Amino acid sequence: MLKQCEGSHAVAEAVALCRPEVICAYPISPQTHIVEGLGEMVKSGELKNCEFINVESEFAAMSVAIGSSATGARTYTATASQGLLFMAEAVYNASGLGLPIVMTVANRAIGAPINIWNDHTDALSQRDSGWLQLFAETNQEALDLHIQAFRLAEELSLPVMVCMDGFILTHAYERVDVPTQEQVDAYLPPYEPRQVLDPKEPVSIGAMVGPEAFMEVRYLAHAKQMQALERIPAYAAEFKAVFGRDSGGLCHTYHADDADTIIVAMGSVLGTIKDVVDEMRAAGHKVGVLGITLFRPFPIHDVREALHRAKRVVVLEKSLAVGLGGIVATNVRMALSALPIDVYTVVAGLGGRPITMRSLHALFRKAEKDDLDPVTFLDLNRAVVDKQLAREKATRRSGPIAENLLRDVGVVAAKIA
Amino acid sequence: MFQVRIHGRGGQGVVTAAEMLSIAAFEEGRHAQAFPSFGSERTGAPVVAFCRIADKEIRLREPIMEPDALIIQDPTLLHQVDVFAGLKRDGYVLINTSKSFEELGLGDFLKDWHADRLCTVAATELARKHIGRPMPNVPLLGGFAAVSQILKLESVHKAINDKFAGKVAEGNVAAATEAYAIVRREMEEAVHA
Amino acid sequence: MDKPFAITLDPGSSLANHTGSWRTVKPVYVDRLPPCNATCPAGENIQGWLFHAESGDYEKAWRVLTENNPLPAIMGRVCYHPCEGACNRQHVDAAVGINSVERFLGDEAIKRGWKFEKPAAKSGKRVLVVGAGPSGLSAAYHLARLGHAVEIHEAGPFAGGMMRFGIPKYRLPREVLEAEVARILELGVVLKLDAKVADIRATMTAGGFDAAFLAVGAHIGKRAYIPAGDATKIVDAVSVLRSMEGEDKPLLGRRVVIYGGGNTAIDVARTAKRLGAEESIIVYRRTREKMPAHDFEVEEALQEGVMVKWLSTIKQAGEGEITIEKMALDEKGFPQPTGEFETLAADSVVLALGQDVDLSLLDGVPGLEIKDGVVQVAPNMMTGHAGIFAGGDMVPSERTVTVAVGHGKKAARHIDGWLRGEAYAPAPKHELAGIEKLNPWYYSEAPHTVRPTLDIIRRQSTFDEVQGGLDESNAQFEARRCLSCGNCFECDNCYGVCPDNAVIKLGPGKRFAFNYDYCKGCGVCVAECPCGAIKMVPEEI
Amino acid sequence: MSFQPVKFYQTGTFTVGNRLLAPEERSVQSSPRRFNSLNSGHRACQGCGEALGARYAIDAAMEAAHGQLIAANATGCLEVFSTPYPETSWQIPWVHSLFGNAAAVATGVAAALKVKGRKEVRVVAQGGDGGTTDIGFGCLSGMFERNDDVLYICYDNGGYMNTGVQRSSATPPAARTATTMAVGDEPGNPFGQGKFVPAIAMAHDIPYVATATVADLRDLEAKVGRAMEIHGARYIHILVPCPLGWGTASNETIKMARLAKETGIFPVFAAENGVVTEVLKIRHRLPVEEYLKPQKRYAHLFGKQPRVDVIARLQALADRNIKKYGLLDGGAN
Repeated sequence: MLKQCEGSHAVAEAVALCRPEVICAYPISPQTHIVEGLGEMVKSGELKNCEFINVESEFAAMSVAIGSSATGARTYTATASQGLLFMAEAVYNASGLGLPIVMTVANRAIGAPINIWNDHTDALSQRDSGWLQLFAETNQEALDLHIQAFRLAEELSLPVMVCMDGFILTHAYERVDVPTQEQVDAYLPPYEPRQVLDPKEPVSIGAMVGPEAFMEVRYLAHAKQMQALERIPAYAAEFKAVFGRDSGGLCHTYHADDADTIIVAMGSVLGTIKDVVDEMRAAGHKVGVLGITLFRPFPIHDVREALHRAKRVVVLEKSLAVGLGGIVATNVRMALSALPIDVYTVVAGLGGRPITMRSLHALFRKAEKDDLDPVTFLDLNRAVVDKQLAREKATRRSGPIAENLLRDVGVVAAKIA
Repeated sequence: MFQVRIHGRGGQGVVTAAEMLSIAAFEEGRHAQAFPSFGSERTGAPVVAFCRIADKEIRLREPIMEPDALIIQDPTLLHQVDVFAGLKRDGYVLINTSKSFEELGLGDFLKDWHADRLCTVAATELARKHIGRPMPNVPLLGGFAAVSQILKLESVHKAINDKFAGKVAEGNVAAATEAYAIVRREMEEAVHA
Repeated sequence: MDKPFAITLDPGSSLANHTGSWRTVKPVYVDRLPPCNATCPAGENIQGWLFHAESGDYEKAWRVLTENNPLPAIMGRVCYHPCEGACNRQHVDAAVGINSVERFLGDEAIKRGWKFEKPAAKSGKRVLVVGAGPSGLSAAYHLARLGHAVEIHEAGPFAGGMMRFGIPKYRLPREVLEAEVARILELGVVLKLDAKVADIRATMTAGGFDAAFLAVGAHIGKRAYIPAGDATKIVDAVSVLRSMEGEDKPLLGRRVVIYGGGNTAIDVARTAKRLGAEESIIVYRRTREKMPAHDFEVEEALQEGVMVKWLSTIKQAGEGEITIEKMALDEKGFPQPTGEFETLAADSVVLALGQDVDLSLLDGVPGLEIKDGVVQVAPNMMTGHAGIFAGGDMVPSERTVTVAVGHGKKAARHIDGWLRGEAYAPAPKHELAGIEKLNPWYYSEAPHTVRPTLDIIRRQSTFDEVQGGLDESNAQFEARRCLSCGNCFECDNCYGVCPDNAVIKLGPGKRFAFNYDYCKGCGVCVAECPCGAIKMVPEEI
Repeated sequence: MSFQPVKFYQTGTFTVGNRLLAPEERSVQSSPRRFNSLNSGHRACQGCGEALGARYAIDAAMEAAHGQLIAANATGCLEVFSTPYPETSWQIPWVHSLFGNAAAVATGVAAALKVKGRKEVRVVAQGGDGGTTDIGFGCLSGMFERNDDVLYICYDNGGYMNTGVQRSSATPPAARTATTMAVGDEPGNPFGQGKFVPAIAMAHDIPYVATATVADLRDLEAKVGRAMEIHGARYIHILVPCPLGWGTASNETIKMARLAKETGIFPVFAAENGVVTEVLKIRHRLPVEEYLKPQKRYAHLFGKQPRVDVIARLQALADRNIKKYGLLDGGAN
């Protein structure tokens, strides 16, 4: 059924349709609307056979999820940013124990300086946690990916992170097609755990493993995650059969087949990029797009397949590997290893900085002329940065950076950018 | 694609207004995208919300920098924030005030603008009158339907009933309707002036 | 369930890990010798019979007791119970009233008429026992149960020896004595009274005895020279006490002085009181601390109005009065004359200065060694003359009833061995279960039961028994106070406290075993065993 | 003369009379019934108090739950010595997640059981003092506050023994640990304000809070039994001496626990809904020296110049417990 609603609301409805049995969460912007919605559904009785637990921290949230999942309950939680870091230890534990927990990450920057706006630093900091990571481009896809995530998690007995851009998607009102309970039930069978805590068949879960077996355990975790690369396209196809929509999958191209320049990105920014590409195509530029939906496991072959014909690749990512450059770009480079293709890293939209069509037009045109630095910071306020660098050069006690910059940026900060 | 930017202060229902605008458009079978300026809104702080309306899927995620229309819920912002930034030539402007554009000191800035695209309505008063609370956002939507003519008043009514219920809904419908009427009158006067 | 490799494990699989290999010392269950058993002169298995007593099986208790001592009712009255002095319970609250329980059992046996089991087979040997005192009776009993034909020759008119002629009625009612003697005789022991043996070898040949046990006791009162006028009545304690058993009671007068500090002196003083003496005064050369008599008896005597002149000796006895000299202890603690004199009114003076043995029956027996007026015997109680054994007061000893009974038993076992041409070897004794081996924490406080005593008026006027007995409930209570020193009583402590669950409970009455596959040898079970029935021993490595 | 009533400190310690008791009453120490939830072959040190305490606590819980029990375990000695791959000593469904989250994991287990209607299955969480009073304290308090249906059992040996005897917030004052060495003017663990988690648990007004020691396993079993009769958040804090960390002989484990109780250093009591309902009285009061002397971690108090001042402060702490909880007969308070 078509609906005009907030992204968070759409996700809450999708999760509810998946018949979760335990939901636990700790509030953090911009995740709040999702769990608020679910909490209300549980309290009102609209969502039955479900325990909603208000925990005292994200660490506890993931820990409760571990306990309930290990006891065979379909379990969901959501977080963002600092919250994801605070639960990091448990995040690794959940995947290590092979528990099919589904978690929404409403992507947000990580401080200091504290910043509640969108980028991908939070989710990407957990890229090696052993969780599967899916990135949604639209609210419709966010909704769809949650339904697929439970299927995927429970088939593989691995936890899945569904990432959606904070505010940009979570707080955006737009049209979504909300499936019926019948459709979801047809697609998502009841949870049958691989291992479960039950007096009927006692086991000890979470043994201490020494050097004699740890390598094997980690290898198996890797091998298991790699299985997702075969399963996901199948689940996406099945999804299409049931819901009549293309959703999920590993990655998607847009006007890429004959493109000399291909822009690689994840999440909601793909929409803006596509609009730019349409305009450039109209002006005769051979540009295309590759959107990565599945970041972990990284679809290395599909990415290579999609990009190998291009002359250059521009990876536009909302994350920064401080001291290196790109995170996504590094992964893409690995996919293109030994190919004579230039890969440009563009760090954009950190901490909610808008990514505008105007900036992208300029960027892509520069790229076409191979006039880009290996690592570019989109719309960086050079003047401000140089001023601070000069200040630091001049005096050791140059004061807190963030405050200095705000002072330099001045009133502009109060205006809409 | 028609792009609206709404200015107001935290607590004036700015974000809700944008969302209702998108619902109204949706009710007319169009695509719409409403989103706030992602601030950690505090009561009284300047707030911006956006709404895009189009006939095909909206993929664009950038903030609206060149709006086709402006709704200004709080005239005190005029001298605080660059509310007109990027406004398209001959864009629509609806301000919540009982004063005239001249009185607001916007005369020069908006001269040789299509006069029937510049309207004011004392939405706060209407809100007090019909809802009992100074919430200008909904009545302004009625006025906006009138001035922009991209939405039917009925669609605004639908959006109101989607968001509110009972007395609040009724009051808002009444307020929006009266605002609609007031603005239409202003426009006619402007045309015949 | 498809379990992730290594992370998820099957239950209880650690049994494959035999942690016993960590051990350098290991616990083993042991039985240790309880102090009561260790100190009993009669060699009673006290803990053994207390066990049956606390379970209410008094007959079984009595039977276990009488395997070592045929005279529990008497012991329960006259024994000075060194067992209680050694009892570990005194470190928890107060010693177990072993003696009172023994008496209860003895009295029960008499009341219910329990009999000894007759021997299964006769040995065909004949043994002569000379003297029907505690030692002789004990020997006769044991010999009879071992299947030998026993004949007791008693010089006096009654059986009992010192138990009759030395211990007053108020401490040992005669019917009790009679009953326990009779029970022994029922085993077929022949008792000949007024049958003084003049020549042991002659008697043995005449009676065709294969061996003899001599236990004639010490009945000759020691005399001391006291200058005295004819009028003064001076008698010895033994004859006074003996005459108490006859028709005509001794005439000691209104004021009686007893000279000496032993239990006999006390007995005479208390007897005199009961015979109506207004004054019964003990004259003793040393202090109360030095007095050989048992303190509780002195205490009872004083309660009954007996007076004591400490640090005094009798210098001379005159017409109705005596002169005593005050003594003072020198630095060595020996009494020295002070030259201070005092006179006491006295109708009679009783000398209680100890007794000598009448050894006339041994005249001309070769190989005997007599020293300090007593017969020397080997560790097996045999005299220098093969086949002739001796015990009781006539051999070097403490001269108590219990010691005598012990001699009788010991001698009987050796005689039996000797008769069968082999040396009797007693079972080796277990290590002693001293208090340091116990963990008394686990014993709840249970103050010991006080036996009722006769009211003072009747004690001064009658010969009724002074000390009463326990009734069933408190006898059982008293028995249950036993700590079971050194012997497992299945409290489950070891089973409970093992951090490695390496103690196997074998079920009621079967005690426990260690599972050495998992026992790491921490020793907690040993530390927490209340009764010291576990010990750590090094592993052979 | 009538039969004298006797106070039993432990069932059947009338001693020889113990043989006469019905088998289930016979033990002076513990119930002879065994689930062996924590089986032999675990790798705990010789004389490990935690191994002992855990076996009894979990067995008692199993008894009460009719074998329908799931346990969540914090990281620590107990977890390491009981489940080193490829063997586990647990015979019950057991999960170890992290150091600081046992309470929350248990909450999750309980939630799952509730939603699945498995009323018969009960949940315990367990951990050492580090995993409970330090790193796991947030999750513990959250579990209390929500009154989740979990029995949390803390095995308190007063330090991080698993990592080599470092100081925890449960380490008593003056005790030497690897991070509070016996050097300087104030050797050993400094005197802080203390952090007695049972009291903090009571402040949550949860239905049941109790303390126990391995010196009285009967009492321990009874308390676990009582706790299992109740639903909601419950907390039992068990003192479990650690021969390694305390520097005591492996056979003194129970003795040390007993001394802790008899000196008043460790109050043994139970509280329901925030109110103390039961106190295990001191049987033979002893000065704290009796408890301190045998432990090498306090050796610095008994050197050439004995630290009478420090000992006096520790005695004061014991006296305060005695007064506060009425540990003496006639309940001083």
